[in-house]
Amino acid sequence: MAGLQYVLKRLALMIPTFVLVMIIIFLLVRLLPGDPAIAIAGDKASDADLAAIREKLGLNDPLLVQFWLFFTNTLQGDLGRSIMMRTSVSDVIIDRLPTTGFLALFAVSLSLLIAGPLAFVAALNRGKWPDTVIRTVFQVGLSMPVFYIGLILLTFLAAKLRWFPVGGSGDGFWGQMHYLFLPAMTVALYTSAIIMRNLRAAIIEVLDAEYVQFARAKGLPNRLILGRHVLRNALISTITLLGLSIGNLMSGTLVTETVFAVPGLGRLMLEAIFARDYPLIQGLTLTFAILVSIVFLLTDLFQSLLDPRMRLT
Amino acid sequence: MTQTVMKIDDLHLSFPVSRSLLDVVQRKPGKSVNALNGVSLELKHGETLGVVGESGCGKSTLARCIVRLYAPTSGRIHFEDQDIFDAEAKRDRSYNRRVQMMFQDPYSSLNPRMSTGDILAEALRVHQMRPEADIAPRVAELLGLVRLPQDAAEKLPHEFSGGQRQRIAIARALAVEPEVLIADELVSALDVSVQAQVVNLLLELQERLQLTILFVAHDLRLVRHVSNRVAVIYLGRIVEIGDSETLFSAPSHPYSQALLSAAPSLDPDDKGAAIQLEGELPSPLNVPPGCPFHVRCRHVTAQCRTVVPALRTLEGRGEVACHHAEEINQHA
Amino acid sequence: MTDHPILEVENLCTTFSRGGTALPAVRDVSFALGKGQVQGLVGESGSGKSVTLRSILGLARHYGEVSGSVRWQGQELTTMSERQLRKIRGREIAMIFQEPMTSLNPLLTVGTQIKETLTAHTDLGRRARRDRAIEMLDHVGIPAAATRLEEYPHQFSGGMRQRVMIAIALAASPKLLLADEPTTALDVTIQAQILDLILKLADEMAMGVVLVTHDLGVVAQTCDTVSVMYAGRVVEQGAVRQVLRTPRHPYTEGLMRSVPQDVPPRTQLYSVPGTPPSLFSLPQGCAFAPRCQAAGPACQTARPTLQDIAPGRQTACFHPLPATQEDAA
Amino acid sequence: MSDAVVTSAKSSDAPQTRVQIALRKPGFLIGAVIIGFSALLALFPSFFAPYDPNFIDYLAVRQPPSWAHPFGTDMLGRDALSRVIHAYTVNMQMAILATVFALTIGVTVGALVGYYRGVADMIFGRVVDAVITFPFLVLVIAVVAVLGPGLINMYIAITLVGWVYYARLMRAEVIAQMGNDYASAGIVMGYSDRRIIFRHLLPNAITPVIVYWMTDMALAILLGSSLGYLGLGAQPPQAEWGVLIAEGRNFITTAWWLSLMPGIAIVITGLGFSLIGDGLADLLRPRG
Amino acid sequence: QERGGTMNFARYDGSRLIDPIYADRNPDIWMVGSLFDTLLRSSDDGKSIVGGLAESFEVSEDGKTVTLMLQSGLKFADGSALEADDVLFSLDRARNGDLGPWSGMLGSVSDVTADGQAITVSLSQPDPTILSMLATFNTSIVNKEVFEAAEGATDQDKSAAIFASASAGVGSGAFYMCGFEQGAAMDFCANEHHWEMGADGKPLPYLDKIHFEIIPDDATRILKLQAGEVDAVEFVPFSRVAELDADPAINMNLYPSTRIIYSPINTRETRADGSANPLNDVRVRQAVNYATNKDALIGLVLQGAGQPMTAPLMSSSTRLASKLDLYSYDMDKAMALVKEAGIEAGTKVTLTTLAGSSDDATIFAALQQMWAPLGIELVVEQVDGATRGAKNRSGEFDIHTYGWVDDVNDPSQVTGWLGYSPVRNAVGTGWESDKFNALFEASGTEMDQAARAQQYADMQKIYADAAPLLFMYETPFAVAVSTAVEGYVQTPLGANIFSRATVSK
Ligand SMILES: Nc1ncnc2c1ncn2[C@@H]1O[C@H](COP(=O)(O)OP(=O)(O)OP(=O)(O)O)[C@@H](O)[C@H]1O
Ligand SMILES: Nc1ncnc2c1ncn2[C@@H]1O[C@H](COP(=O)(O)OP(=O)(O)OP(=O)(O)O)[C@@H](O)[C@H]1O
Ligand SMILES: [Mg+2]
Ligand SMILES: [Mg+2]
Ligand code: NI
Repeated sequence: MAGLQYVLKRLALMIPTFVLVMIIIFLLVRLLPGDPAIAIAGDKASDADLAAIREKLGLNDPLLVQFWLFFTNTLQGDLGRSIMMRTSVSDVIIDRLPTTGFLALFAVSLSLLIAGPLAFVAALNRGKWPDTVIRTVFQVGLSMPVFYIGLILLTFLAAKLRWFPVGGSGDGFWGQMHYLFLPAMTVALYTSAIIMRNLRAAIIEVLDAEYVQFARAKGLPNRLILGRHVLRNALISTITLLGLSIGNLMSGTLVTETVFAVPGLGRLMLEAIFARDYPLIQGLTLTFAILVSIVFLLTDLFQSLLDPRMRLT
Repeated sequence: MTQTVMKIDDLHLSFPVSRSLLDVVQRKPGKSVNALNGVSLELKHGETLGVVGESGCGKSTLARCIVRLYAPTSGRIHFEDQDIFDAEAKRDRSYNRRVQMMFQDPYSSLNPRMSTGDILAEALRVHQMRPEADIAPRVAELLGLVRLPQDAAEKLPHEFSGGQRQRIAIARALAVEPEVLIADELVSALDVSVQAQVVNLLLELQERLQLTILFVAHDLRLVRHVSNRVAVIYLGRIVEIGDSETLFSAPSHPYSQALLSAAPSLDPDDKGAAIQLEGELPSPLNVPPGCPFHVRCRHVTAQCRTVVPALRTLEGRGEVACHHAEEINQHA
Repeated sequence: MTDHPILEVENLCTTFSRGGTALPAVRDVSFALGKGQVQGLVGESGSGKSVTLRSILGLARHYGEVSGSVRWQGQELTTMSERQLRKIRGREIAMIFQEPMTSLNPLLTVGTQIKETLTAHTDLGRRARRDRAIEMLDHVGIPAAATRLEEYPHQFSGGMRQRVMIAIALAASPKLLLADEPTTALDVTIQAQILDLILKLADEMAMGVVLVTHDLGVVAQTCDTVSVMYAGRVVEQGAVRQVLRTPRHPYTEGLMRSVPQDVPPRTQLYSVPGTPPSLFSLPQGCAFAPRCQAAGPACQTARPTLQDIAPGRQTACFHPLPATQEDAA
Repeated sequence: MSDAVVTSAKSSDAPQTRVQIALRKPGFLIGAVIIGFSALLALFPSFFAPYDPNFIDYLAVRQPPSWAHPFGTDMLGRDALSRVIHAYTVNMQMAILATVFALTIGVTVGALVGYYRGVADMIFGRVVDAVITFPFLVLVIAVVAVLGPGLINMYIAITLVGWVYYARLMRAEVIAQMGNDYASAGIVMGYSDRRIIFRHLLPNAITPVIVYWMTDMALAILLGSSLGYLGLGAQPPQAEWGVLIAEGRNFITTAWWLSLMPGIAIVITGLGFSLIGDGLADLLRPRG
Repeated sequence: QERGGTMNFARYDGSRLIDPIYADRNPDIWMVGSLFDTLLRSSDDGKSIVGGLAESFEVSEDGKTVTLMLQSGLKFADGSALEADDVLFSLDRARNGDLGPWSGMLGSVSDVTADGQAITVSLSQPDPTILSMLATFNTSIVNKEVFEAAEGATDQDKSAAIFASASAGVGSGAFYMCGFEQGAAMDFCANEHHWEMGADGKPLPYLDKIHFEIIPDDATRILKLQAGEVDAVEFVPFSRVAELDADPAINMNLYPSTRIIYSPINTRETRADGSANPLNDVRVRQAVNYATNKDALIGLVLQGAGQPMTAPLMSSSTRLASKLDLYSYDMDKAMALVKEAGIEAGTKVTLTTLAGSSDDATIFAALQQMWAPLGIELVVEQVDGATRGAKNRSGEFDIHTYGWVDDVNDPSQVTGWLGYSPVRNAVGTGWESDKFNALFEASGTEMDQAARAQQYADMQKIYADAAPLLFMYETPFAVAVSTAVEGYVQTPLGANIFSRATVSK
């Protein structure tokens, strides 16, 4: 089956990527100044205590040995124990993953909902005032620091108007929708600006394409031309972009989750870095890498679903 | 017109279709586009060899092989008895000076950010054709040679029409004083009257500079007009090659016949003589066994389906690759 | 001609604006076309052939200014609303685009693209639409039509795509076909097949055809009448036989002479001197004057209009070439 | 000779220079004015700033905007306007230094890899994958943490990660340009690879990279601000917009001007870069 | 007193493991008291020791034995009896050097025995701090049965397992943990079996439940209180105190604390890079102390909510604290001192601060301006906590910001930390005084309160003169609560006391 083969091929290509990711993060983490033993035992601990902790964590072994251990354990699905959380890294990650996953999906959906229609309006009115207004507004969204947007939304929509809760993650689907709306919106303001830009350009390009002219010449109804011919084609490049910006989206969650007190992976990552929690940093990075790769894979698959030229035979 | 400058011997070239990693792991044979399937040719000094054939039959591939843009899968090209794909020969850039190519697309074959003068001067400098002081006069001379006004040197390619651009491309090729010119559909993108201008220029220059030209085109009238000899290519093989006038007035291969008859006559009353071919051009991805033309040929026999016909000399004609050339041409 | 023309184009002008300057792509084009008639439109690249066709169908108004009149069976198309035009496009007037490689939507199956026209213009049911689509593909000579319906354009060769476009154009049995260089992208052998097909259908369905090409051979073999365009204007038109045999406009004559036919091999060919003018800066008088050997002072200042010089024969020149016996006949 | 009179194509339509054309676009003009003025502020902050940006006045903290202090004073009694103006120096520097090395490295690597393909391209592909699967910010934070906070290290970190994006773009564009015959023509003319890559392909392939560069400069300011917020960017008492916003965010209800003014500065500068980017896209496109 | 209800409490950081002997970070330590009881307690004013689980206690003449009498009928939160066995188990655990980091504080204990409800703690040498130790979180009593039954091979594993299960049983505090989401939220539920009685004669606490949420961002935490989503917010930045104080719906509490903010000065002869260290000269250290206008700092950083340090080794609320005039702002003296020390203008000194801390940034900016007249050019180096800790240890710093809160209601802990060089080189400053060390060692066994007080007075004098620190200020704990909340306190040691808190509905 061609589809399966394609997936397998993509998976095969992911192997060297992951090894590279593991090497990079392993080295990077070990280059971090500051001693995880101090992070564990605190500033007050004696030097002897620290030495004992280092020994126990295997931090005194040669780097290569440490890496091999990390590598083989990871292959067996064992990400080690979090130093600061004192539990298995995979448990912590599995615990937090749904929240961040929900936030990311929510943000992507919001971005599409915002960017999609507006991109159409802008593209169809190219060069006229709606286009200019829409582009400028999104440009502003693109140049605002995430933590600032977040804070403004919080102050006015949550604290002043009390439309949304200030922080936390909520329970159940609707609870999460309610709690995560503002954080998702914060991330979406940024992503939707990127998507809008791209989609608008894509729509303009497709509107000029010969096959759209031909569809007009066929006397098709407008709705069919825009929906079937224009949108589908414009979506193709936008989907790639969406996949690519998922990495940025994850970066966005780092700060957003901190500002909105959302207990997700992004905030955990910041905490882990500051606590020098080596296993947790490594585990989180791998998780991010896997998530992003899955998204790449999905966008590729979705794209090949949309675009018959991409279907391998 | 006797001395052979270039000899092409059983040239094969297939482009691998990109394979998935899985295929490689499973050692599945890769698919490939067989663009050239055994082309043999000789280019004689001072002649113009026309190459015709349908789109995708391998004309450009052949041209690009000759200038070493593509390396053939097998076969050899000798230039003055030197194999041009020798490791040693490859290092020798003088081959690239002596054999020049001009491209079909007048819009993409010139660097859009370099002025005409820069384009020509660069060629002169890199190959040290002239001392630095003589470069500007030589550029002027070249512009004159291809009949471009002198102020053209300062202009960028987009300021020229298609025909003028092709002349710049010719000037660039001539700058390095080559011996062989490969013209890959040099005029196909141009209008008839502009086509005529460029062809005139080419003919004149050839006369003057004793150039050898390989002229690839699909406009049969034009090929007939400029060529001394003509090769007809079908699916990466030469099916007929011979003297231009003979071939055009009496084509021997059934494919050549169909090709010539399909060219619409300029005379409105001259209707209905076309030989209708059945079916589609087979894909170079899977070239049919036997004679490549057999799937569309009216004269097909069992032999044609299995045995590849070799190019052989036909009495009073050129060389033809057809099992039934004699019979067909008796009736014709 | 006995029939009343089905299409009458009068003083059609189309102007684009690029970077603030006006670009007169088509100027005062007029012609008429009867039932089952094949009208050729020739001229060099950029002379406005494609824009003429697109203006007739109201497509050019999306990116340019169109004026003049296009009457289709008595109805004025240039002023018609987009909504009304949609009923005519594809149903009564169909068009084949110049570029087979880019004119089909790469994401939709060929079947879908044929059937959507049928959905828009006929009240055929689902099955009937499918049958009709298969019939059309058969008609244009695509074998195994039923299975190929499910395939995508990229699985077709250029020639086959061109035929698919023809199938789409003809699906709703239009009364007029606007064919924009339907064969330039193709090989001579395939070109012959396609032209044959169009002619056959024109004949069978009494369909008018406007055929754009720059290959004079194609015109000679397929058209009844022909218009020669230069820099956005028609410089000469009339019956094919007359125009090609005895061109009266110097440009037409130059075109005919440029073709390497009946000249000794490897000799210099005739070519129209000079280069075509840029549409941005057309000369004040006759656009062809700078390249014309017969040009006089009048040609530099005044623009010749299209004049009847013989029945059904017009040219726009102050100094037309002399007529011959045959022409007068 | 029948074709003796060959005149060059009439070019009376192109007496305007590219710059003139670009300046006719209001977007580009506005962008150029914004960035030009920003550059002035960045180069001569002391000329424009009414006060010493670091002078602490214990007695005049968090004063609302007034004629004496148009943007008010911050929690140390420093003049907010002067701090916003002095921040231009750092932030504009950020826009340039955080991107220009990534641009140079990326363009070179991208061009080489795109031209030669092969094994280098395979390896490059894996590196790109590995880098883009990391969240950008995580990588930058980690690198900054390794090197220690500070502007220089921040530039190094952003460069280490950012070059990949330029290289990716450049590679794709070079490959696209290789489809043009002028690249083949260079080979046929017997030119050296270096000449073909850097003289022929690069100038033609670089336009989208330059356009991306403009947006990236805006992003660099944003990223620098985020790092400033986390304490990994500019060092106190240096005024920097991200730090200013972070400092002011606690007073968003009581002293809103503290975070609003630097926020506006970021937005306007970002807008300026993007507008220039859009304009450059038109400007650099070869015509015809 | 109104009973029942849930209090929502927003914290700046979460607990990771609340176990008497493993709690090592303040967010853990300060919660131990809500879940566990100690045998003794500090009195409300913090000056004396009173009974806890033990209803009475007695120290022998020679100071080497402590006898305590357990209350009768004590129960753990799961209803099982709290007996002497549990006490022995807990104290043995607390002083086991292989386990938690706090065992050293019980170094003088040689044996613990029980006879019925009577517990005897035997000491190898007299220990003036022993009663305070028995009132400190690490000697809290845990349920032996529950602990031993827990899953896991090691003590640590068992502790983690119990914590993770979030169920009643292991402690006897006013609450038990009934819900836990790592790093996000935590729930405490009322312990019905708690021994302490409220004003209404029923067991404390009044609350049914406390829900903790972790919100690291200051601004968000406060917004949450303003939006009414939580009832209390800890660690309110001092810059917001005035604003919240003015809010009629909010009570802004500033609880007295033992927290001091100071900056260790590297006193070594050379810096880590080998260059001469100007701060090695005591006059320079004194000069920078004089040149620092603490009131101005307090105004800028704390908006006035604090006071300059008056005792060099501890906060003024710690027992035995001296009340000195600790380097009040005197620029002339400072100038004279640097002149004497021969400091050249433009001497570079690095202040290492915590990245992202706006307080540190403010301190730096202020100090830079204050010290400029001395010819000292202060440069900043921002690092994160882990790096700052490592630098403190390796001595790779000039001056860095630091803070301290007592864990024990006794001055010995902080004094050992700040001045006794065998413990971590006197907060990493490298300062060493034999006289100081001898005094400190002697005070460790001095049972005579007056003599001990004198020893501390001497140590503080020595320390103040040597100035191995930049002495800055003391700050209260700023906790904002909605007006519905009453009875919540944070002790000077930081412990959060919820047992008498109420929330009116
Ligand atoms: N770089 C390439 N990679 C893969 N396939 C190629 C490549 N270049 C050419 N081909 C294939 O090789 C075959 C021959 O192509 P070639 O360009 O030589 O044809 P041609 O005769 O020049 O056609 P045209 O008249 O359209 O220029 C075609 O099927 C083409 O698709
Ligand atoms: N959408 C457009 N916007 C602006 N100018 C256009 C547009 N379409 C065509 N033109 C211009 O109008 C002129 C006529 O173009 P047209 O496509 O009709 O030429 P043509 O005769 O069909 O040429 P070809 O033989 O190359 O197809 C050209 O100069 C072209 O550049
Ligand atoms: Mg070709
Ligand atoms: Mg056209
Ligand atoms: Ni009539």
